[in-house]
Amino acid sequence: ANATDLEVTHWWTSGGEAAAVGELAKAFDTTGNKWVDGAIAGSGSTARPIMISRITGGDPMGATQFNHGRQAEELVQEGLMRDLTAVAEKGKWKDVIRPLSLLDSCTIDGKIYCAPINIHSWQWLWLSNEAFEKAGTAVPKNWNEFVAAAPALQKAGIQPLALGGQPWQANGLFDVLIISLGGKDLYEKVYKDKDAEVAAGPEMAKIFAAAAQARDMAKGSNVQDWNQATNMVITGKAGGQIMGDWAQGEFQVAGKKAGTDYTCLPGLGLNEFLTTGGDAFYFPLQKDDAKSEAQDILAATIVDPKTQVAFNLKKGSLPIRGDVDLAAANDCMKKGLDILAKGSVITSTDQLVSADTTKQKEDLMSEFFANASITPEAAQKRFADIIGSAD
Amino acid sequence: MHNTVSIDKQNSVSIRDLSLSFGSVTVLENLNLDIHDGEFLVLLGSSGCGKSTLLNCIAGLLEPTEGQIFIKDKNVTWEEPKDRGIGMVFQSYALYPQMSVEKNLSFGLRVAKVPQAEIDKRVARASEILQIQPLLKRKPAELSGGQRQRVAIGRALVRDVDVFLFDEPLSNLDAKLRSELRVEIKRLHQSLKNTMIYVTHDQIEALTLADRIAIMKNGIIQQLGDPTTIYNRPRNLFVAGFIGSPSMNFLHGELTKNSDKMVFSSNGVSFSLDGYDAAQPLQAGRKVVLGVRPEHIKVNENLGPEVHDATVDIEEPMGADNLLWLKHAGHTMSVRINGARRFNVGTPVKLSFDMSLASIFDAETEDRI
Amino acid sequence: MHNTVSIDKQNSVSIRDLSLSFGSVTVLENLNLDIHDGEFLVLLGSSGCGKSTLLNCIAGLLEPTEGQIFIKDKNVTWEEPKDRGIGMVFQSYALYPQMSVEKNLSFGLRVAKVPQAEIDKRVARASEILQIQPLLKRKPAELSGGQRQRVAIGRALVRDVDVFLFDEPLSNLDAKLRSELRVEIKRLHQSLKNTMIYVTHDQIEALTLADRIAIMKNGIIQQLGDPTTIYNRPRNLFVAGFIGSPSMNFLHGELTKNSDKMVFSSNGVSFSLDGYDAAQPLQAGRKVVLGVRPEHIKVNENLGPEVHDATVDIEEPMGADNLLWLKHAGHTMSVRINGARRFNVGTPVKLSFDMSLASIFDAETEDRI
Amino acid sequence: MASISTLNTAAASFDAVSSQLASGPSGRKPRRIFAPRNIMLYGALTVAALYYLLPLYVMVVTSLKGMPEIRLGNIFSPPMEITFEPWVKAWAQACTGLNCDGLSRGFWNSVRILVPSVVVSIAIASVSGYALANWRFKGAELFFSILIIGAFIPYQVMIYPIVIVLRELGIYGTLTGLVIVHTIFGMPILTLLFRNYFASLPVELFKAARIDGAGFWQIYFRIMLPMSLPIFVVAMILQVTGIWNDFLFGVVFTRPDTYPMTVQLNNIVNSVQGVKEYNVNMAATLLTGAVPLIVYFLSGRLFVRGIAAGAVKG
Amino acid sequence: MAAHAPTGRPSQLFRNLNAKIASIPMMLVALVIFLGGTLWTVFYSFTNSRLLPRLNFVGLDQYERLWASSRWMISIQNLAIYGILSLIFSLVIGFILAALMDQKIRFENAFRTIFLYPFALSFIVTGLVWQWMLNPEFGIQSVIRSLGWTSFAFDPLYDPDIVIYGILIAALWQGTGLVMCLMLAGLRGIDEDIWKATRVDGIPMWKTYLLIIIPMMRPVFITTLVIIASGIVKVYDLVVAQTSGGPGNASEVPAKYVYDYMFQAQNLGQGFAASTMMLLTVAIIVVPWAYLEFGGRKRG
Ligand SMILES: Nc1ncnc2c1ncn2[C@@H]1O[C@H](COP(=O)(O)OP(=O)(O)OP(=O)(O)O)[C@@H](O)[C@H]1O
Ligand SMILES: Nc1ncnc2c1ncn2[C@@H]1O[C@H](COP(=O)(O)OP(=O)(O)OP(=O)(O)O)[C@@H](O)[C@H]1O
Ligand SMILES: [Mg+2]
Ligand SMILES: [Mg+2]
Repeated sequence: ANATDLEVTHWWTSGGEAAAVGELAKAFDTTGNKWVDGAIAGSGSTARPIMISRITGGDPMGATQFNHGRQAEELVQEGLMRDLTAVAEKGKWKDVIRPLSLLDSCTIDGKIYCAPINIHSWQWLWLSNEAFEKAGTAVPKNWNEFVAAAPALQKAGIQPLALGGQPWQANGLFDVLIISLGGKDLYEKVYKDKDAEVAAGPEMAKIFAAAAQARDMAKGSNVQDWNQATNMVITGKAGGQIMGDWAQGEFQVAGKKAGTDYTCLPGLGLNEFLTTGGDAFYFPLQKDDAKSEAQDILAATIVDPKTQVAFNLKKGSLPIRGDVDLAAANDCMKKGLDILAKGSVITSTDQLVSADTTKQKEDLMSEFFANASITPEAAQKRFADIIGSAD
Repeated sequence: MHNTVSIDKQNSVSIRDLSLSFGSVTVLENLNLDIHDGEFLVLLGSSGCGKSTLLNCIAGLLEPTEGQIFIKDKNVTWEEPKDRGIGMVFQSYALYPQMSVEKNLSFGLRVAKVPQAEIDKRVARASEILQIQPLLKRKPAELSGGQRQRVAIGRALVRDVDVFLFDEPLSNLDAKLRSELRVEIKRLHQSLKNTMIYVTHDQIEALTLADRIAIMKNGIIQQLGDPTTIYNRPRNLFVAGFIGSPSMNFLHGELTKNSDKMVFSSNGVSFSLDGYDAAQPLQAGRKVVLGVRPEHIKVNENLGPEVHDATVDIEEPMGADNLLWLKHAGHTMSVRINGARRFNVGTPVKLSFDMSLASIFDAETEDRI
Repeated sequence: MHNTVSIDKQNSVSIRDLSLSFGSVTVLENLNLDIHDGEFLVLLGSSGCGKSTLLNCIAGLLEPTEGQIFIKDKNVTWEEPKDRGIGMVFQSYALYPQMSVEKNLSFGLRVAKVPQAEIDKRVARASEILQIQPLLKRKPAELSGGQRQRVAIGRALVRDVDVFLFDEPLSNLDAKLRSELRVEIKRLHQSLKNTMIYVTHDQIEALTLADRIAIMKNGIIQQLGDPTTIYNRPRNLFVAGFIGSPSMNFLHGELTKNSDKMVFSSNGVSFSLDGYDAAQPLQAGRKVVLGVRPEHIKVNENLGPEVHDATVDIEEPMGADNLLWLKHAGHTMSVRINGARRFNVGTPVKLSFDMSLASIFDAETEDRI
Repeated sequence: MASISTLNTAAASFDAVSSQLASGPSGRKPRRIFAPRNIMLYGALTVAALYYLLPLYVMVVTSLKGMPEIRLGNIFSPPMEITFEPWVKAWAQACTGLNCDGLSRGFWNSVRILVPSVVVSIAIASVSGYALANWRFKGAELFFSILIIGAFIPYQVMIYPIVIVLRELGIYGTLTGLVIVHTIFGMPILTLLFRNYFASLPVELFKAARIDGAGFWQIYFRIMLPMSLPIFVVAMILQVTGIWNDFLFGVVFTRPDTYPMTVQLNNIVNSVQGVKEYNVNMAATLLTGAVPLIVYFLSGRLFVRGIAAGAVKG
Repeated sequence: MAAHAPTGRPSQLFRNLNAKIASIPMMLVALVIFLGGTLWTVFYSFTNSRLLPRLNFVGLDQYERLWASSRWMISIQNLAIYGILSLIFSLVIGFILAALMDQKIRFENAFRTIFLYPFALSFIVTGLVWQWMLNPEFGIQSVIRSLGWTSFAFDPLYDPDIVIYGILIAALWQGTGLVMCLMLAGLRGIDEDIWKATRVDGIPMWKTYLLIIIPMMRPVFITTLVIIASGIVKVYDLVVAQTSGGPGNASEVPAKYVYDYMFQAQNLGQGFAASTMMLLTVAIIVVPWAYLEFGGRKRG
C-alpha cells in the first residue's frame, strides 16, 4: 500500500510514555504508513475535550487514545467511530485478548469499536528503598506497615506519601484504598451496584478514615503531575506513592531496579486484586478510504504481539493478550502478570461509572485531600450522595 | 401633503412642506422656501435652530421626514448628494487631511472619472479664482485657517455646481480673517452669479452678504427679506432683538391717547409716535413694546422736538463708536454715538428718539404693529 | 537680575524683568509692568503671544525663569497661588462639574477652614452681586454658558482677593452674551474697585473695558496706554493694524516736498499732511506708511479741501453702519459710513481724508513718526 | 497639563518663608531635583517598576542558568555561568510526545495563523465600525449591542455552538475556520474601538466626501483609512497579542501539526520528563512572549494614543 | 410655471445598500454566534445532554445539581473574591500609577512601557511565571528564608485559604498596565484649567484628586470597569496555568467548571447550566450599562 499519514492523538507525554509511543509509531511506520504524532500534554482531562470537539466538529484524527470504558460511548452511538469488527475477526481478538472484559468494553451492540493496547492497574504502592534506609526502618510490606513507618520518615525529613495535585490522582488513590483495604465486594457494591447505603455504611467509613491518614501523610507534597510525585520516590525525597503501573516506566527511564532501588506492592500488599482498566485506540470514521485502510492496519498493529511486547515493556503496563512472551519483564511486571493469570481482576471504574460521576468524585477527592478541615464523615456523606445519583 | 406643486421657473431651489424629526424631536416643520436663481440667501438663527439641518436636507445628507426639495426644477428629494448639482463648504473646512490641496480639489472629479485634462483645467481655474496656486502641493495641515477655507470653497468650485451651500464657513476664523474672507465670498458671488445658500449665526455676515435673509427660530422661518427691511422693519420681537449689536432697546408700555395724538407711555414717561409708519391702526390701551435701535437715539446733539432726560451709567468706547448705557426712567438703554464723543459716568444727558426708524410690537403676539 | 528693586507704593501688581522659557522656547523676555491699585488692565494680543503665560506667572501657576513679581508690595515670586491674594477666572470656566454652584463657590473657603457662618455670608454676597441666587443648588451642567461664567467669577469673588485675573473669560460665549457679560464685568469693576487684569484677543473687549491696555506681540509689550491713545495714536504699525475693525487703511509711499509743504505721495497721488501732529520732524524722501481709519474718510459729504476720486468695489451693509470697499489709485480702501447711506457697486465717489486723525509710520522701523 | 504647576508646589512653599522677610528680591530659586516630593514620586514609580520588572528578570535569569544552579540558588541571583542551552532546547529540541523540535514548529504555525487572522479580523471590524459610525441604518445599533454584550460571554460557552457552525460549514479544523473564530471573538471590542474612533472623526469629512460623490467603499479606503493609523495600531496590537497568546482556540480548532506556539508551550511545560526543567520552561515562555512583546515595544506609543482616541471616549 | 408631482419615498431596503452588505459579517456574528449560540446554550441547559447535545428535557435538574455542588459554590465564591478585589486593586493601582505618571515626569515612556508590557503576555505565560515566583522551594519564600527569616511563609499557591490571592497577584501584574493606560488617557483629557482653579482655590492635591478629578473621570472609570469586569468573568487560562484549580478545589472558577463539566465530565447539560448562570450574572452587570451607553443616547 502506498504510505498514508495517520494522525494519532494521545496524552502520553511523560518520559516512559513517550518511549512507549515511539515503539508503537515505529511498528506502524514499518507497515509503510506514517504515524503523525498528535500528543497533547497534560493528562486525559486536558486532551479529551480537544479530541471530542475534533471528532464532533467533523475534523477527526486518524486514531485517538481513550480510556476504554464509557468515555467514547456516545460517540460510537452517534455513529462517529469506525467499526473494527472485521479487523478483530481477522486478528481473532476474541481468542487472544485477555481478560476478555477488555474487549467487552470496546463492544457496543455486538460490534467492536476500539483496539485495546494495554492493561493498566491502579493498585500499586511504590516505595523508595533508599528513603526507608535513611529513616532507619525496614521497607514496609504492606500499607499498614507503611502507615506505621510514616513518623520515622517524617523525622528524617522525608515526605511519607507523594501525591500530585491533579484531581484524578487523589480519586485513583481513594479507589485503590477501597479495593485493597475494603476488598472486591465492597468495591463492586459501591461502583457496580451503586449502592448508596453501602457507600454511607461503616465499611466505607473505614476507608475514609484510611484516606484521612493518607491525607496526613501526603501533606506537603507540593507537586502537580503524577510523574513529579513519582520522581520524589525515585530520588528518595518521598517514601512512597500510590500510583498505577505506568509509574514503572518512570523508574525504568531513571535506571532504577525493582527490588533493590524500589519496591512495588500490588494491591498495597493486602488484597492482591488489580483493576483492568487501560487504554484503547478508537478510530473515528474517515471520508478518505486510504485513511480507513490505514486505520485498520493500525488497529491490527496495536494488537499485534510484537507491538504489545515492545510497547508495554516501555510503558510499564501489562499486555492485553496472554500469548506474548514477556521474558524481559521486570519484577513488578511479573507480579502483575501473575495476578492476572490468577484471574484476580476487577472491572475498572472507567467501565462502571460515567465520566460525569468520575468527575464529581474527583472534585470531592481533590477537595478532601487538599483540605484537612473536611472530616472523613462529611466527605463520606457527599460520596454517598454521588453514588446515589450515579449512572 | 400637496399633490401638485407649482414652482416658479426662476427658482433655483424650492423647498415644499419640509419636515424633519430626529426620533421624537421635530427640528423642521412644514418649511417652505424658494430661492431665486443667482440669489445669495443667508439662513440666520441662533445655535440649534435647525439651520444646518435644513442645509443638510438640501444637500441630501439628511433625509426629510416629509416634503419635497427641488433644485433647478428637478425633484431631488431622494437623489444622492452628488447628483444634486450642489457644492458644500463646512465650518471645519473638512479637507481630507492626507491629500494635498490639489488632490483635495480634484477628489470629486477623480471619483466621477472626469478625464485628467479636464480635471487639470478646472483645478487651475478654481485655484486662480481663489488665488491658491502656490499652495497646490501642500497638505491641509500646512495651511492657515483662511487658506484652508479657500481650498474648501475651491472644492465646490471645481465641481461646477449650480448651488453653493455654506455652513458657517467663517466661524472658525479670527475676526480679521473673517472680515477678509467675507469680502472675498461676496466678490466670488458677484463674479460667479451662482445661487448661494449660506448658514450663519453672525448677523454681520448675514447683513453684509445676503440678497435676502431668512431668520430662523426653532425650525421655523420668522422673516424672509432683504437686509435693509429686516434691519429696519423687523416683523416681530424675535427678529428685532436678534438683529443689531448691541440689541435694539425695548421698552414695555402701552399706547395711550394724549390730546388727540397716539403716544407710547411707559413708566410714566410718554413718547410721541410722530413719524411712525404703522402697519396696523394703533389702538389706545394696547400693551406694546417699543423698540429703538441704539444708533437711532440722539444724545445732546441734533435733538428733536421731544427731549428725554437720562444719566450715563456705563461707557464703552469701541474706537470708531462709543456705546453709552443710560439710565432713563427706570430702563437701561444703550445708545451708540461717535467714538470721539466721550462722557463721564453719571453725567446727565438729553435724548431724543427717531420714531420713523423705531418699531412697535404687540406685547402679546410679539408681532410688529 | 536686579539686586534691589524699587516699587511704586501705589502699584498693586509689579512685574520686574520677568522672563519665562519652556525648554528652549522663550515666551516672555525681560518684561516689566506696573499695574496700579484698582486699575482695569487688559492684556491684548493675538493667539500665542504669551498673554496667558504672563497671567499664569502672576497667579503663581507658572514659575518664571527669571525676575520678580510683587503683589501689594509683597514679593510673591515663590508664593503658592492661594497665598497671593488673587482670584482667577478661566475661559473654560473650570467649574467643578460634580459640585453644585454653592459648593463651587465655597469649596476653597471650606478647605481653608473658614467658619461656616462666614462662608455663608460671603457666598450670599457674591451670589447677590452676580445675581445667581436662584442657581445655587444647580450643577454646572445645568447652567448656560453665561451663568457658568458668572459662577466662575463668583468663585474669585468669595475669596475676597485684591487682584482679579481673567483669562479670556468671554471667548466661549456667543456674541450677544459676550456683550452682556462685558457690561456686567465693567459694572463689577466700577463697584468693587479691585485691581483687574484681563486677557483677551478681542479688541472690542479691550477697548470697552480697559483703563489701560497692554498690547503684546511675541512676549513683548508693544504699547501700554489708555484705549483712546492706543486707538488714535498707535505707537507702531503692529498696534495700528491690530486695533480697529475693519483695519486701518495703510498706504505705502514716501514723504515729498510739494511747494514748501510736506505731502505724502503714493502711486502718483499725493495727500496733504495738513493737521497731522508729527512726533518727529518730517523729512522728505523718507519711506513711510500712511494709516487712515475707515471712519476717518469722508465720502461725498462734508468733503475737505483736498478731494480724491474712487469707485465703489464692494458694499457691506452692517445695519447701523455701511462698509464700502473702494478702489482708489491702485489701493483698496475701506470706509465706514452711516448705515442709511447706500451705494451701488461701481459708483464713482469723492473722498477726503482727515489728517489730524491719521497716523504715519516709518516704513523701516514701523514706528510712528 | 496640570503637572507643570504641581511640580513647583514644593519649591514654591519652600521659598515662601524667605520672601516674606523683605520686599527685596527673594533668594535663589531652590533646586528642584531632590525636592522631597520628587523623591517620593520617583521612589514610588521605581518601586512599582521593580514589581513589574521582577518576573521578567526572573524569567531571563532562570532561562540562562543550568538546572543544578537552579536547584541550589535562589531565583533572583544572577547566573554564575551563563548557558544558552535552555534556549536552544526550548526552541529546537524540547519534546512533546514523539515530536522533539521544540517551539520552532509552533512559531511558524503561529505566524501562519496570526497574519490572516489579524488582517481579516481588523478588516471586518473596521468596516463594521465604519458602517456603524457613519452609515447608521435601522437596527444597526441593536446588532452592535448584542455584539458588545457578547464580549462578556465566556469563550467556553461559545465553543460548542461554534464547533457546530464550523462543522456545518465544513471548515472545522482548517486554517480558515480558526481565522473565522479569531475574527468572531475579536469583533466586539474591535468594532467598538473602530466605531468610537470613526465617530470621533469630524463628520463633515464624511459629508464632504459624499458631496464629492464618493460611495461607501471609496470613502472608507480613500478618506477614512488614511486617517486612522492610531486606531489600526491599537487594533493590531490587541489582535496580535490576543491571537498570538490564544490557547483555547488554538487547541480546540487546530490539529497537532498546526498547533500554535502557545499550545506547544503548554505541551513542553506540561510534558514533564523526570524533573521540571524550569530553565527550559522559562526560555520557552520568553520565546513565546517575544512576538507580542516586540510588537508592543515597537508601537507602544501609538497604542497609548490610540487608546485615548478609541477607548476612553464612549 | 411648471407643475411637479411630489415623489414618494423609495424603498428603504436599498438605501445605503453597501453599508448593509458590509455589515453582514457583523450581523451574522451578532445573531448567529452570540445570540444564537447563547440561546442554544440556554436551551440545552434544560436537557440531560451528556457527551453530545440531546433533547431530553429534565427541567431544572441541572440547576438544582449545580447549586448543590460544593465545587460550584467554591467557584462562585472565588470569583466574587477575585472579582471584587481585582476590580478594586486594579482601579486603585491603575489610577495611582496614572496619577504619578501624569506629573510631567522624566522617562515617562520607559515607565509606561514597563507597566504595560505584561499586558502583551498571555495568561498562560503570566501563570507560569508567577507559579515559579511563588514556588515555595525556589521562589520568594525560599529567597527570604535564605536571607535569615527562616519562618517566613509565603506560599499562596499551596495554601487553599489564600490561593486565590496568589492568582490575584498575577492577574494584577498582567492587567493593571492597561488600566493605567486608560486612566492616563482620562487624566490627560481633563481640562487644564481645572487644575489651575484648584491651585488658586488652595485645594490640596489629594483632595483635588478625590473630590474633583475622580468624579470627573466617571466615564473613564465606567469604561475601565466594564473592560476589567468582562475579563474577570472569563478568567480561566490564568487559573489553569497557575494552579489548575488546586490545591483541591480551592482556586476553582466558574469558567473552569463549565469547561470541565462540558468536556471532562462529558455532561454538557451541567456545563450549559453553569454557563447560563454565568450569562445571567453578566447580563445583570452589562445590560444596564449597555443600555445607558448605547441605547439611551442619540448621537448627532
Ligand atoms: N442627529 C441628530 N439627532 C438628534 N437631534 C439632532 C441631530 N442633529 C441635530 N439635532 C438637533 O436638531 C436641532 C437643530 O440642529 P442644527 O445642527 O440644525 O442646528 P444649527 O442651527 O445648525 O445650530 P448651530 O448654529 O449650533 O450649528 C438641535 O436642537 C440639535 O440638537
Ligand atoms: N507648557 C508649554 N510648553 C511649551 N510651550 C508652551 C507651553 N505653554 C505655552 N507654550 C507656548 O508659549 C506661547 C505663549 O502661549 P500662551 O498660552 O501664553 O499664549 P496666549 O497669548 O495665551 O494665546 P491664546 O490667545 O491662544 O490663549 C505659545 O507659543 C505656546 O506654544
Ligand atoms: Mg450648524
Ligand atoms: Mg491664552
